[in-house]
Amino acid sequence: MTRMDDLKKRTVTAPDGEVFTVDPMKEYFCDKRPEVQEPAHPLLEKFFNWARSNSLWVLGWGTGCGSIELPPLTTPRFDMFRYGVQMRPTPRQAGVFIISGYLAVKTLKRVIRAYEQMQGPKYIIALGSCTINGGMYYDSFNTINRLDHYIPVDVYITGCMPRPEAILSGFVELKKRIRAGKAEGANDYAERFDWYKANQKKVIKGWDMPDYNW
Amino acid sequence: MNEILEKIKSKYEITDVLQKRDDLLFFSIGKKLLVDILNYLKELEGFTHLIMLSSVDWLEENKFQLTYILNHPVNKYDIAIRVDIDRDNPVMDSIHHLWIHAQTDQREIKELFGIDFPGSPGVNDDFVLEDWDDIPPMRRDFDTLKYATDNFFPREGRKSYDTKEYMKSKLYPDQG
Amino acid sequence: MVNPIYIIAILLGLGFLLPSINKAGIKVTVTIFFLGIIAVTAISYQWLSAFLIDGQQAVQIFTAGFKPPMSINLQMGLNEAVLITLINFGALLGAIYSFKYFAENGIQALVVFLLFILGMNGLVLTRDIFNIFVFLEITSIATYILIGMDLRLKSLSAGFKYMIAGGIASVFLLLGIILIYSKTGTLNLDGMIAAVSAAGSSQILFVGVFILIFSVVIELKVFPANGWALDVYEGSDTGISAMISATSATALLFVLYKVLPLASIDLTKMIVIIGVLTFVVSNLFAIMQKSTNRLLGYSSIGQIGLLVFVIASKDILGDNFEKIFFGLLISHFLAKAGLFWLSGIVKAEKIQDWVKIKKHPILIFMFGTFILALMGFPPFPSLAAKWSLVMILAENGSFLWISLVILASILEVLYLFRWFGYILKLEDSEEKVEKPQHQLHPVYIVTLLLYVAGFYITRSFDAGLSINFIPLAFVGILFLIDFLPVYIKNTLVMIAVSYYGYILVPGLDTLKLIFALIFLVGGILTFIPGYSVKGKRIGFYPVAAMMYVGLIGLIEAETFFQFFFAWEIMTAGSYFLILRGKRSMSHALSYILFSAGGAYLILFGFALSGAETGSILLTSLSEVHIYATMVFILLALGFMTKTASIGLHIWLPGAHAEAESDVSPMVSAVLLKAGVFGLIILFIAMRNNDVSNLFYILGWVGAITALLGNLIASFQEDAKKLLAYSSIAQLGYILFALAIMTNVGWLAAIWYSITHFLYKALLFLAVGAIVLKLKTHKMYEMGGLIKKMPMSFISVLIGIIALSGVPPLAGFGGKWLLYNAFILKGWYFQGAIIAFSGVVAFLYLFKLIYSIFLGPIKDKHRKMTEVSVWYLIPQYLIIATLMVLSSKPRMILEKVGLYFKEILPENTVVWNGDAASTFVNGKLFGVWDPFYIMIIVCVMFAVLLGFLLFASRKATKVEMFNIVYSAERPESPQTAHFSYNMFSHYRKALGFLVLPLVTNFWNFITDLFHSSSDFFRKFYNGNAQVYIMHIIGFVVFFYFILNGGIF
Amino acid sequence: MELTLTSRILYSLLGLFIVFNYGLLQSGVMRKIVARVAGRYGIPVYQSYFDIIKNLAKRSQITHGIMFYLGPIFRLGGGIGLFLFMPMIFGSIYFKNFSFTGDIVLLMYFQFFGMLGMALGAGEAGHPNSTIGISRGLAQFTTVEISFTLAIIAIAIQYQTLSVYNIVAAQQGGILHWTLFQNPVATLAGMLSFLGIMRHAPFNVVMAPQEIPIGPPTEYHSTYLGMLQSNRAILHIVESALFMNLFFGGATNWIEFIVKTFFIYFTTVFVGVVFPRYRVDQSVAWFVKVPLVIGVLGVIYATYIN
Repeated sequence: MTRMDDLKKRTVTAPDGEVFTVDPMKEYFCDKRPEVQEPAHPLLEKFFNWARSNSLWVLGWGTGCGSIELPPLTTPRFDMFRYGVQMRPTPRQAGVFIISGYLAVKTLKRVIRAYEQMQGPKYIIALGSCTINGGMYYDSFNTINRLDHYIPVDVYITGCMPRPEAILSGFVELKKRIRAGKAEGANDYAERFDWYKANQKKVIKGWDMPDYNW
Repeated sequence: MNEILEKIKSKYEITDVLQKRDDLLFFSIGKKLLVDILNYLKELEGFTHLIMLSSVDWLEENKFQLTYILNHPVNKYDIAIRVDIDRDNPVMDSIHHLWIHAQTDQREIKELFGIDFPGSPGVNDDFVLEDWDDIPPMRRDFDTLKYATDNFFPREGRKSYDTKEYMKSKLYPDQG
Repeated sequence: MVNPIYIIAILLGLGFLLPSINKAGIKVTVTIFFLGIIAVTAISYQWLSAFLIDGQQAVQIFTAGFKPPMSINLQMGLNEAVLITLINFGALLGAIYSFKYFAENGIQALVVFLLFILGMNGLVLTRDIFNIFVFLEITSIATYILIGMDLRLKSLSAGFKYMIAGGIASVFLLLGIILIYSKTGTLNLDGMIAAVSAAGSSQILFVGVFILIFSVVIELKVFPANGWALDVYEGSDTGISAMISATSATALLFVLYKVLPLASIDLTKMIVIIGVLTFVVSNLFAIMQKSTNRLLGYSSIGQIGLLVFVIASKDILGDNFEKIFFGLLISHFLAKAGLFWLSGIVKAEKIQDWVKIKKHPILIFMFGTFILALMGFPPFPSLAAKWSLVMILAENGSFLWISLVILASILEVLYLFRWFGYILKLEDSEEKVEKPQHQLHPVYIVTLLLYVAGFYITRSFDAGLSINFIPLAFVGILFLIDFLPVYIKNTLVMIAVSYYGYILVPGLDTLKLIFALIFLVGGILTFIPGYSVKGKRIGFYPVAAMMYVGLIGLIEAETFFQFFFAWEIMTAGSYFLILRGKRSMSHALSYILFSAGGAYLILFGFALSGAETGSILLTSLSEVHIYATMVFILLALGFMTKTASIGLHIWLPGAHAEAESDVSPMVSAVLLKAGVFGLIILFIAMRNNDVSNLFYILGWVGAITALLGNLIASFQEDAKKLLAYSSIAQLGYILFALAIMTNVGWLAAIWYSITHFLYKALLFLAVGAIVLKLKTHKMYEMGGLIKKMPMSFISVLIGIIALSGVPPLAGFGGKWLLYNAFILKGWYFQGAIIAFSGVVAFLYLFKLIYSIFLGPIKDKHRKMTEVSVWYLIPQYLIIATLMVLSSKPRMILEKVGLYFKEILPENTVVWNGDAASTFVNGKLFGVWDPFYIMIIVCVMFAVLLGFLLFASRKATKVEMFNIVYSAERPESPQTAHFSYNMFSHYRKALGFLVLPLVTNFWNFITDLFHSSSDFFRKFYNGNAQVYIMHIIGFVVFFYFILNGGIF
Repeated sequence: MELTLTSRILYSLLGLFIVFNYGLLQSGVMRKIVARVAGRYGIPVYQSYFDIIKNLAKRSQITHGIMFYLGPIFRLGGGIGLFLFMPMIFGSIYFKNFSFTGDIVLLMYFQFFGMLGMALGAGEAGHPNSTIGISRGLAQFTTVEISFTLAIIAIAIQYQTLSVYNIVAAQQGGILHWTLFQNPVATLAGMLSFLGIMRHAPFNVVMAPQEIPIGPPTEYHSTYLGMLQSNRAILHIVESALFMNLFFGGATNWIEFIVKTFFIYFTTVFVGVVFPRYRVDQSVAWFVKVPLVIGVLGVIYATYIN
């Protein structure tokens, strides 16, 4: 039983008595498609990438069992702040999204919405083997096997679950990719948008939100 | 523990009684008497706490087996009552009026095993899965591996080793 | 000149001849019947004109040569002529009205009516005491027959009670005559008076005079002894009760006037008390009345009680007595007759059923005229009469009487305006009101007469001479042309207001100029939205014009009476304006109660000041010393009811919120300034009387009003109520600034008055237009309208920035002046409260603009369009003026500073270029350069806007549900619009400050009055024996008091 | 000699540049100190630069409407305006900015300029949490203002002036002339309200991370966030400079300016690190109790010694 009923077309009477229909899907959401955002002038882009790599804002949302490894990063023992990494509560302001461990179909639907609401150059770090080939849940009926078929992934950190040092090394790896200018997951998502969307819709049955959640 | 057993025996017709420990007792009962015995144990015998309600799928005998485990907080006794339900018509009386939290267990069993508890509040709501369109997944006749390979994108080149052999080759490589 | 005896002759002759004439057919009898009455009225009018124009002297007439008591001794003086003309004319109208009632009951009704008129004429004319008895008998018998004629049970029992009471009264009269005659030997009144005063204190004489006077007093239905009168009014046919209450009461009052010289000082004092007591108690009983005729009965008893009071205090009133008596009498006579006739036409038993006349504007207009005339509102005679009555009473020092008269008048205001509210505001009833023309003509005539009488009598008083009636005439014209479509009337009114401003403005000094501009420009601006209304909008324009006439009258007022006259017009006009709102009945009633109460306090204050200084000029307030604190408190309270300071504020939220969309700005932005203008005049006049500690108290009242006004406003859910509470707070600022009594303080007050007028009109126009389109006041039902109504959004945005005092705009000027004022004055803690309440204003300002414009839009508002252009034009005019004032305040503030320089020399503001600065013994204290600040803010804003426009040129425009919402999809606009109970945490912290103590207090007062009235009303239990026992007990009680020498 | 308009503008921009950079570095140093207290190395001191450049360099952006757009402009305008209307360095004609146009009342009410703009911008964003944050911020700010107003009244009584320039002038000549020593009670009231104005730990429920994501700026990102962050840097310095001018004798040169503002700002961080977070109604009620009484005593003390 899906929560679609509040998105169905409905007729409404305005205060002055005029009756008209409201189609929530079209009117509540912006239905533009994502476009590829060209990087700036190469020289300038190198400088921006240098700044971006030194200010990684991670979305504070643990999607799987691995997220228990993130809090130790803020403690004196591991201290991710040294790398300019910081936790941000809203996807609008986050640049890095850590998918920590197995990804149930239910969570995938929310991950997609949060990912699409992040801005500009955005990067995905996937922890653990479950995001690579499904891990020990490879044969489960509600966890996905290959994350990169649903959202573009920049850095995989293997291990079930990778320890905080491994995550830090992942960050360092991500910094190298950003500085090298190879971390263009957002543009890839925009180019192959239909392919990604088809895969996502194959698994998520009750799709009650716009194709691209701005 | 025995006098309770005697009392139950005198009142209800129960079968395959099993005294696992001096404070843990298992027995089975007919589907119709279940609610009465639960009510009796809860109100009169002091088994006020329903620990859990779970089900097992006996595909071969074509039946589901529901297990209700009660606990007597004062004397620290546990009683587990088993009920057999026909697999083709999986319906059971709801006990949410005795324990409110039973409705969540019943909702889970309805989603994952397909056993219906008519009258239990919100029994048809989604519990874990969203928009699930296949047969209840916990049933043994549901093949999860086939479902996973069809729906998700398994990565090739996945090898699985026999653990005993694999560990032996790792720990004693020279015996080879 | 026709000898007055012919009046008696005609009536008597016709009375007997009519049955025989009847043989020639009913037509002939009726014509002769009417001819008779017309002839009598003509004779009396001839005498009246003779007295008025060619100075005829009073004349004595003796009939048939015999000495009384065998013959009739008549006297025709000016008083008699006036009264018999009034009575005969009233009888003529009464005859026309109840002609059908007479026709049903056959020929004897006509005969009896003629006898009834005869009796009354006789009572007025005769000077012989025995003749009074004879004519009194004729009148009461005729009245009894007239009442009992239609054989209804109620009228029969009423008639019976009337007969019993009349009988006792005449027995007492006869006893009195016998006793006095035995002592004085003469029946002629003049001779008797001479004999009694010469005779000194003989017991028999004393008893005789006592009984004689008390018989007349009982006939006049005074308080304890008037149970029977109420049943008479309720039971008898309305035409007859009109006659009883109007004509026969006049005759009896004149008899009392003739007989009173006999009485000793104590007895007259006794009657004074009875009169006032009747006036107060009958009005108190009237407030719980539901049946129409019984209510009218109470009201007429009350009015007659007031007239008895006036007669009894004749010696205090001196030469003004005739004018006061006649002013009150004629307004009672015409209004009461009109009301009875109207209730006869409408035939509604309960006052709530009067709602069926809602669809007949003419009937409403007449009903309104009658109740205004009764209560003493301009332009009716009773206002001037009551005014001079109170003036003279104040000179005489009898403050108790004044306060009782005022209390009774406020009670009158309560039940009459509540009745008027029922007519306009209860749900329509489909009952029909058939309007028989022959019954309506008398009502039309009476209404016209009221206005004419009002004009002449007001001008007859020396204070009233200076009232100019042209604006009121304009209001009258507007009433006449009310059938025209809206746009004609709207343009007409705006031209009239601007023309009047054009001729008025050049002659004004700065202070009056500012307030004149606020009233005039405010008027024009708030009339513009009127164009958006389709159809005729019956009743709006005359009433609105009445309010503005009152406001402008305040500006022009020189004397107390002019000021009070204009104040009353404004109050009446604004009441009718507020009453037009859909759910405004109870709020309009509470408004009029507070305003009328305030007006009467002002009346009392002016009376006290007039009593002490003798002058009637407003400026004479400065010479008051003995009563200084009393006058100051009364006038300040009176004006503060209009500025809704704390304690007197409960009428404002309801009145402003429930008024129509374009009426709210009029009432809120413009009308409240009348109170401020009054306060300024009061403070200027009484600045050096020893009232400085009162200013200190007023300072605290202003501060607390500001704080509580803002706090309550933050917890409102109704947009217009929120703005109304904010007006209370802003006026708290103005009161505080005025109370500081320094130059910079008054600059702050004037600046606040101007800016409050601007942004409150702006906000009320904008919110009013939106409420009109959305058909809801509740803010949590709005939301997200910025996309549909961008123009309204900009005007509300400018409004809240100006109101909150954020720098670039004009509001900051007020804050800066206030800070300088209270720090230099030394009122630090009141100042801190004012500063705190200024910051609290941000809460409700954000709530207002967020709930209406920002957040997700509700489904049903998706097709909403911008508000009508007629509402936007005034808004953007105001925004333009606000912008100009924000950058160049020197234009106004410097002139105002100079004007107040010699009145309030301390702490002046020095201007160089555009910067204003204050100095403390030479050192720079505060500096404010509005023009520079405006430029800096605009430049900075432009630079940043340019940067952001460039930096985010590729931004994607998204819809309302593209929000992060913790990775879920919002279900509905309602869940994402946070507006209901937005400051619940604030209420948890500071909620104890906004407990409704004041509202509970005022509810307690009203309940006290209502329950006491309900409890004492049981006093009249409707059975005749008890009434008789009342009368006798009354006489005995007063006898013992008089004789026992207690008094 | 009076500067011409253009040179005054240029010097003000120079002052703004100094203040902006000092603000960023100071917030870096503050977070370094807080990290050190927690025993970790913490962010590099120049981290704020990276954050702002990264935000300004973001490629994609969305807008909810005109008012959402104007939010950051009003906010940054508030911060820069506060800077412009206040003399930074006492005595120097270069860094007097435009302080001759207004006095302390102007500065007090200009704080609302930025707040009101931010409130409207966040309101337009349509996120219920940001509106909850604003209602908390406004409610808390009302009672914070009480003790601040009382402190200012005490100063106005004592120095018989409202203009900031004269207040600083009255405090020159040695440490003992500072308001801190002339009227310690008023200074205490002022500093308590400073905690509220800065919205650090005990009173940071408005931007409470994790509870209502981060309150008002939930929907802001990329360039908007860049502007908001730069405003945060400027505003902190200018607010501390305001309190420096009022209570701690102003600054005659930039070094004194930097040292004083650093320690004033450090008091709020110091208090913030120690105290847990208040709920809004607790903080509103608290400001009506203790700081109010201290403020009143300050005013009485001022009248007494004047």
